Amino acid sequence: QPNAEVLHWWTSGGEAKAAAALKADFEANGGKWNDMAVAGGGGDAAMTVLRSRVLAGDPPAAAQIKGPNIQDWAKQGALGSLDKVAAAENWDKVLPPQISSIMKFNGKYVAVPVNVHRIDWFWANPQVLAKVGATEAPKTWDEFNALADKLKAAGITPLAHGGQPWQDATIFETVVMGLNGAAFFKKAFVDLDDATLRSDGMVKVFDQMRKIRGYVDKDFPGREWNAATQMVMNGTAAMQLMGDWAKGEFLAAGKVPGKDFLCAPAPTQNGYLMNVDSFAMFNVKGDDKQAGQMLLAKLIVGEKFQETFNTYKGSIPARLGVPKDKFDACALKSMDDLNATIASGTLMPSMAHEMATSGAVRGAVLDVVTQHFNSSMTSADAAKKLADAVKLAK
Amino acid sequence: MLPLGVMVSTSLKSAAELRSGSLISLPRELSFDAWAFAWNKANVGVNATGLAPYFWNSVVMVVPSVLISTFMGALNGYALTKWKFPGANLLFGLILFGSFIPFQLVLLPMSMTLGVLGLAGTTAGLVLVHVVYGLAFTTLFFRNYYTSIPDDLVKAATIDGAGFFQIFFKIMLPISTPIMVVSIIWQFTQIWNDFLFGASFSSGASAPVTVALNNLVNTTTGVKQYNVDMAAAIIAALPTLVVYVLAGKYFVRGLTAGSVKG
Amino acid sequence: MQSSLRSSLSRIVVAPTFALVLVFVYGFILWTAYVSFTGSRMLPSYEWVGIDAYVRLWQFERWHVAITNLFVFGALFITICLALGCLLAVLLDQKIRIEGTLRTIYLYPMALSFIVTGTAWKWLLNPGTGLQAFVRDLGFPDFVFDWLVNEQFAVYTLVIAAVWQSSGFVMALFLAALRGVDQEIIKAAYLDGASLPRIYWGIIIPSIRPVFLSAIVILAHLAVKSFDLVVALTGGGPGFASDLPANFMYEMAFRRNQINIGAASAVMMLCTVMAIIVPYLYSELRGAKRG
Amino acid sequence: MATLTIKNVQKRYGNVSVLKGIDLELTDGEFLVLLGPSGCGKSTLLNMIAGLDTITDGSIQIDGRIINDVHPKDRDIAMVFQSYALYPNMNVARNIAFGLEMRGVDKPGREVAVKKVAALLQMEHLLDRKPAQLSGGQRQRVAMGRALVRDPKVFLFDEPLSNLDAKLRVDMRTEIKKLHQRLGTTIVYVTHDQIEAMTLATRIAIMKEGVVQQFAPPQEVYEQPANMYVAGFIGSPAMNFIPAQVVSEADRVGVRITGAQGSSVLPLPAPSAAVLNKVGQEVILGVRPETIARYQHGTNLPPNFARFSAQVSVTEPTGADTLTYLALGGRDAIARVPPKEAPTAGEVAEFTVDMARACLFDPKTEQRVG
Amino acid sequence: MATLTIKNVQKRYGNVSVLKGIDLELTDGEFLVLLGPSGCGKSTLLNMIAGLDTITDGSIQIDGRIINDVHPKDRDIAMVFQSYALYPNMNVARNIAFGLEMRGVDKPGREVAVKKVAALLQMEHLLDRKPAQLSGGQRQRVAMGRALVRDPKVFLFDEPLSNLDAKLRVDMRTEIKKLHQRLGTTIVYVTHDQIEAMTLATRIAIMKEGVVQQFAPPQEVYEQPANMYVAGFIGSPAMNFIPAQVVSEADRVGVRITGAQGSSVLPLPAPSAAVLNKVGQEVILGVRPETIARYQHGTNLPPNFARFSAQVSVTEPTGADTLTYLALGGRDAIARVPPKEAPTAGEVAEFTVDMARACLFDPKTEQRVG
Ligand SMILES: Nc1ncnc2c1ncn2[C@@H]1O[C@H](COP(=O)(O)OP(=O)(O)OP(=O)(O)O)[C@@H](O)[C@H]1O
Ligand SMILES: Nc1ncnc2c1ncn2[C@@H]1O[C@H](COP(=O)(O)OP(=O)(O)OP(=O)(O)O)[C@@H](O)[C@H]1O
Ligand SMILES: [Mg+2]
Ligand SMILES: [Mg+2]
Repeated sequence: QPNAEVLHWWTSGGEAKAAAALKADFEANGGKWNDMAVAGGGGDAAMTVLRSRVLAGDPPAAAQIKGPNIQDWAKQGALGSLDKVAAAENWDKVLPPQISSIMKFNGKYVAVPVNVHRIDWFWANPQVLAKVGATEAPKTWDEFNALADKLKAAGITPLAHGGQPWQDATIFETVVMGLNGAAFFKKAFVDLDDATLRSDGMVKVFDQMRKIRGYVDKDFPGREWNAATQMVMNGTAAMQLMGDWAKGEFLAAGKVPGKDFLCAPAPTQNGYLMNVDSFAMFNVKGDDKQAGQMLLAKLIVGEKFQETFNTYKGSIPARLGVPKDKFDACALKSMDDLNATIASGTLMPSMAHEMATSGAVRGAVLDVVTQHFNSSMTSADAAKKLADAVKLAK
Repeated sequence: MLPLGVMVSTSLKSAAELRSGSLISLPRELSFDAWAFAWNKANVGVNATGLAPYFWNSVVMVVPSVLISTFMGALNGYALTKWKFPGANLLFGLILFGSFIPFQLVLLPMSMTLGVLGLAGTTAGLVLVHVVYGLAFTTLFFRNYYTSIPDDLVKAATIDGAGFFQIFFKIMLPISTPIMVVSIIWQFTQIWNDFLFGASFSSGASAPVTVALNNLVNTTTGVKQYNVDMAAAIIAALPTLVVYVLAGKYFVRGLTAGSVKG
Repeated sequence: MQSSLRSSLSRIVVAPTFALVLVFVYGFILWTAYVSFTGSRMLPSYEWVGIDAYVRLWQFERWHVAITNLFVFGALFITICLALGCLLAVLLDQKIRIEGTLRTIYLYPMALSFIVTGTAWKWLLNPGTGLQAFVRDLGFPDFVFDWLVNEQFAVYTLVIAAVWQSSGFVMALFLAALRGVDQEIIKAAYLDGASLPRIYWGIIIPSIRPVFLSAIVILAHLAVKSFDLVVALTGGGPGFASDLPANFMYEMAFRRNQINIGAASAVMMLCTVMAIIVPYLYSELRGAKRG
Repeated sequence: MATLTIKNVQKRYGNVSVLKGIDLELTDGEFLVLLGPSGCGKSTLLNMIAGLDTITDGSIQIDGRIINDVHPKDRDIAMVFQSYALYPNMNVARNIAFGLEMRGVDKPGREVAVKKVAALLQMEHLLDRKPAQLSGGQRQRVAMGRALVRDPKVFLFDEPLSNLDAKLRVDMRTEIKKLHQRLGTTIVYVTHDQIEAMTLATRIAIMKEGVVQQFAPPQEVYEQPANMYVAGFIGSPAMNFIPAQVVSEADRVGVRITGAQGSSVLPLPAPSAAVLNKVGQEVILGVRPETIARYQHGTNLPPNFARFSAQVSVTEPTGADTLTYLALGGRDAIARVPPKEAPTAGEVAEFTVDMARACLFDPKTEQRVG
Repeated sequence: MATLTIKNVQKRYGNVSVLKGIDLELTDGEFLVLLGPSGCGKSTLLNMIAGLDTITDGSIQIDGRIINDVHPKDRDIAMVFQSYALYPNMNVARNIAFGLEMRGVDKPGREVAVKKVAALLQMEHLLDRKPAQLSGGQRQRVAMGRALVRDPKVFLFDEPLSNLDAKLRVDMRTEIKKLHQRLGTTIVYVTHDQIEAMTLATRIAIMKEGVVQQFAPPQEVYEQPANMYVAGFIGSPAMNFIPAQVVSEADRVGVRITGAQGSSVLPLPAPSAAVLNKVGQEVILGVRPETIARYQHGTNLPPNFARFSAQVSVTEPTGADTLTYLALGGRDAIARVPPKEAPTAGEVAEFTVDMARACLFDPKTEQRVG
């Protein structure tokens, strides 16, 4: 009997329901699912556990790993190849190349994508916007600034924000895209080009960050993202910049998209910041386990799972050709933009969510961003520090 | 008291009230749904089992760990104070310093060691880990308690023909209850509440309750149910509270009264 | 007592502990020290690269912040906990009827994992939702309590929460020791004209001195290892103003795949602890040899 | 300096009644010695005077003021504990000085006082030691020093010299006596040493099972014990008790004792009315060992001396005297005779007894007659 | 039953030398009493015999076997601790039975033994109490019971009766003596009570500052003390020491003492050669208080009695005797006289002294002469 131990951090709420769907599917196909859930710190705890399991010589069959980490694990020789399934299922066709390249090591599939989260979303409360006469979310950062000033004057917190490094970084990378475009973003955070990191463009980004700092209320440090979402919901703040998972919070509160809340892409010069969850398959011994891995991989990329899972989770499918009728307006918009940016080459991996760079560099960037945001550091200093930190972490 | 109050009151609110009201106000109407939900319905990973099964995992792991480490600590404390050998203090210092090792540091080498021992992912392995890192503390507690017990007692028992272990069991242990309580409270709390080791060295269904609790409470991109979180947390903490209440009774006075004059 | 058989039995009894400690503490420390001199990143590797990791470590501003915080946090936390724990124990020692209840109340914070109390604390300390808002609602609009979100003071909120959690246990520790003190001695002190506070201060507390060793070691250990607390309460923030070395180390070793730097920071941490604790232990243990 | 009045004081532990109504009244500057068998409640009584134990019933007054509810530290009492109760964390000097420190005496003042007391107790060389490094007797001296260094209203001593050697004990006894004479402090003193009791006390209270048997000056207790218990308790070796009958022969009244050697009548000089009332009845004759002497042939006996002969069973030399066990009135009696007069075991010898110092007791009530 | 040999045993704590080379040899069934001032090392010596303390130097043998490294529990020794060291968690019965339990005696056997010992110690009613609920004397009896219940090779008693009243103490003393006679166990016994020492010991060892001063049977220690220290230590009140000069007058040898009343010569009956050697030199005359008596006018003095007159400063009645302080040879001397012979304070009275029982000491070495 194919069996698989699956390490993941989808432990509660919609995520857990989504994961349960996969399990149900897996078991319907004769597999035995051995759940190994470790939540915490956006997967940090799970990664820690994964490391000890690998060192103990007892890795799980599949583990939720994403971005460059897949390459790192593969380099250690810890991952097994999925090429057989990939060929049978024609993955090269159904997966966008920007995504499939992340899943491959030396041209071989070692991991499978589950979903695509869009990071650069504005979530807004239309009633609040209406108070200052706005009807939709701003399209450029200048517009944003103008709107925010108006809101502020009206005594409304323009931006709901949680002061955690990853949230700071989410805003930061969105601003980078918005002010400097995808090419700059790629040079800075994928290629880690020192000159770009030090450039005036980066200084401008920090200037904008300083402005944004003025648009958040002063109790923001340490706040969870969903507490910030609440602020938008009950009207104490106008907008929030957050990934598409924020939608779940609105829906859970019975809010209706379009009426009670708006979703709009943040100003990113028609870019798209993505966060792709994926499962990597580890080298395991035993036919049953290997069979389990293959089955799991096949199911994950399968249309059915991609559809159910992503409706639960609020994200969009990572593969193409999934029927769209079950998805809501926000998700549909996201899908369209995804396709558009794939074509235009402005689809970018999220830096804040560790899709663009290794953990070390990401951490270094976060350090600087969050330090700048929480202090009175000048933008020039920040850019210089950023470049230095990245160099140190490389 | 305040944080507990907040937790209890939150756990008794309904989800709707939570979203609307202030976080630290009292609930308008009591609802125990969250408790029941946390106990056996909530999603912990992909399975909607609630905390219940993990609860027992924890019990199975905690009880032997606490007993073994307390017992060994008492024995060490006794040996290090009443049967001093050259270097006993140095040895104690070495054991003691071990308590400062950061657990994060331990993680990787420990995984390798457990892998070598074949204990990876077993409850026995977890017990071993907890015993090892509890010993410094239990030894510390007992050693410092035993230094204040008159040596004459041990001498008298020796003359009476009691051996090393007989003195320990018949004389020393019966007069150590307060410190035993302290040691048990400490070890129980530490082990019951441990997350890092529990997550790293257990596998899937044998995970302790803290891992489950963490899974239930911690969500990155999911919706928060604070009432359930709080209820779950309180449930997870109940055994510890029970231990406090039960063990606390043994904080008695005058255990050595009347034994010697001086 | 001299008998060779006896003291060897004593040694045998301690031996398992010693062996465990040797392997699982000192062995691991050596391993870590070695790893800190390698280029390990995601998984430990064993090629030697020298002190590179240390050089990098000290270039991290965050590390400097963490170390400074450790001293501030540790000193405050240990002092306050000792004082408070001691005080509570002395109060509880006065044969009061509701002792059992109070003891449990003082102890309970220890029972709750910070995974969750952290949330409650956050609400309480957050100016927007917690105490500040509450007191302002009561009619003191100028009340300010915003340490949690204040870069300068965030580390003190850690102290508050940590004291809240640990002082109960310190109390239990002291209480156990107080219960061992001979009542006759207290009687003698009464007759010497000492007031109750003087008796505690002058006689009882000095005579339970070994407990201070226990308490200080426990507290120092908690201070050095405070990790959950930071994660739950401030997440190291605002920025990384309230970071502690344990968090730094975890961050490096497990989030940023720089195990060598993590190991180096662990080694530095141990050295710091050693520099403070070893002289203390030395004086305590040497002094305790007689009487 | 204070008067101390103890009125109907009782103490029960659970349902064990330890003190059953103690009444004692000490005038200013008195030196009361409590005597009594182990466990009769002496320490308990001291504890209650000091305020260290609750009083089940009754009242204690110092200087006329009821102090039942006064806190020990406000009673101005110094005490030597039977179990010493030294402060283990302090060295000898601080143990002694602590009471002064608490009373706000400054450092030089304390040092002078400690030096003086240490000299008195012959322990100057021990001032830096911790109690754990002292011998039993040295600990006891520290306990003593802790009390002596102060100048309280009342001193309470609970067997303060029991672990000291004879020589030191004599020295200390003298010092305590001097102290008492100099300061006139009221003292309550528990001891098992009769010499201590006799030489120190202004009055002795003899207790038995929580009841005071006699409360009187030492000589009175010794010579006119209230009952057989007191008579037997005081004096070592104890008073000999011999069953006898009061007889009236011619104009003389005497007691007849009957033993293996036949019966003989010992005359009673100056019998009291109470004794005369007993004529013909059984009594117990009490004779102290030192009132029995070897009869020196040819000596003229004063009228109050009676002569008898008895068989000696055992002799026990103790250095100064030889204890001689002899059969008297069917009982084993002990005589304390100088070694040179000592008979040998088995010998039948002639003895004299000083009847002026003999006592008569009622065999039923055990109270002294007359 | 065992022989006990202590050879050059030394003990140091750090650089404090507590025992400075003790040599004692006990034959089978001996009863050794250790006497000495507080802190002289008696308890330390017992601890070392029991194996509870390390021996810095020297060796201890039981039955000829060196036991320095034998574990205490294998030495088959029972001990009464000066500090009692009762097990606080056990009641009296278990405290007493514990040694038997450890030696594998079954329950009924233990119960019988405990009952017997409890009866002996008069504490049957206390068997269920914990040590904390006992009086000082009762605790001491439990400590005693714990030793007596066993049947070891050697008994070690560290002041086992110091907290008991005189009566109980006499009883216990007798019981210990009987026990010794019945079992013949070798016993080492520490006491401060001279009567105990004199009546119990087969030999006494007098210690001072970690050195044995004299090791001899009791009468010898009392009558022929090895030096002034021993002479002064044994006997209560202590021996009187009077500076004197050995003189030879006509055919008689005597000592001249000089005091306020002028000088007088006291004859020495049967002087030894050593004494004769001292003629003309200074010596110290040692006279025990009980050898001084009031001179009875008209009595014929035996030749070994010397007569002198002296002024009485203080008298102290102790019941059986009256201590009389008189000026003798410029010193205060004490005489122990029967109360009826007692002079009054201030009176100049005539006394006799039994010179056959007097001792002479060298004033330099303090050793006895002859
Ligand atoms: N731990 C120690 N360190 C230093 N000196 C000590 C220690 N223990 C005992 N002594 C000293 O050793 C000496 C002998 O002590 P020991 O208890 O044998 O006396 P002792 O003869 O039994 O006296 P006592 O009659 O008072 O009981 C004492 O002077 C004591 O102060
Ligand atoms: N906590 C207690 N519970 C029950 N009985 C007790 C308690 N404490 C003391 N006693 C009893 O009270 C009685 C009196 O004790 P106390 O200590 O006053 O005797 P004591 O006269 O001082 O005797 P000793 O001369 O032996 O010291 C004893 O019989 C003792 O057993
Ligand atoms: Mg007493
Ligand atoms: Mg002693």
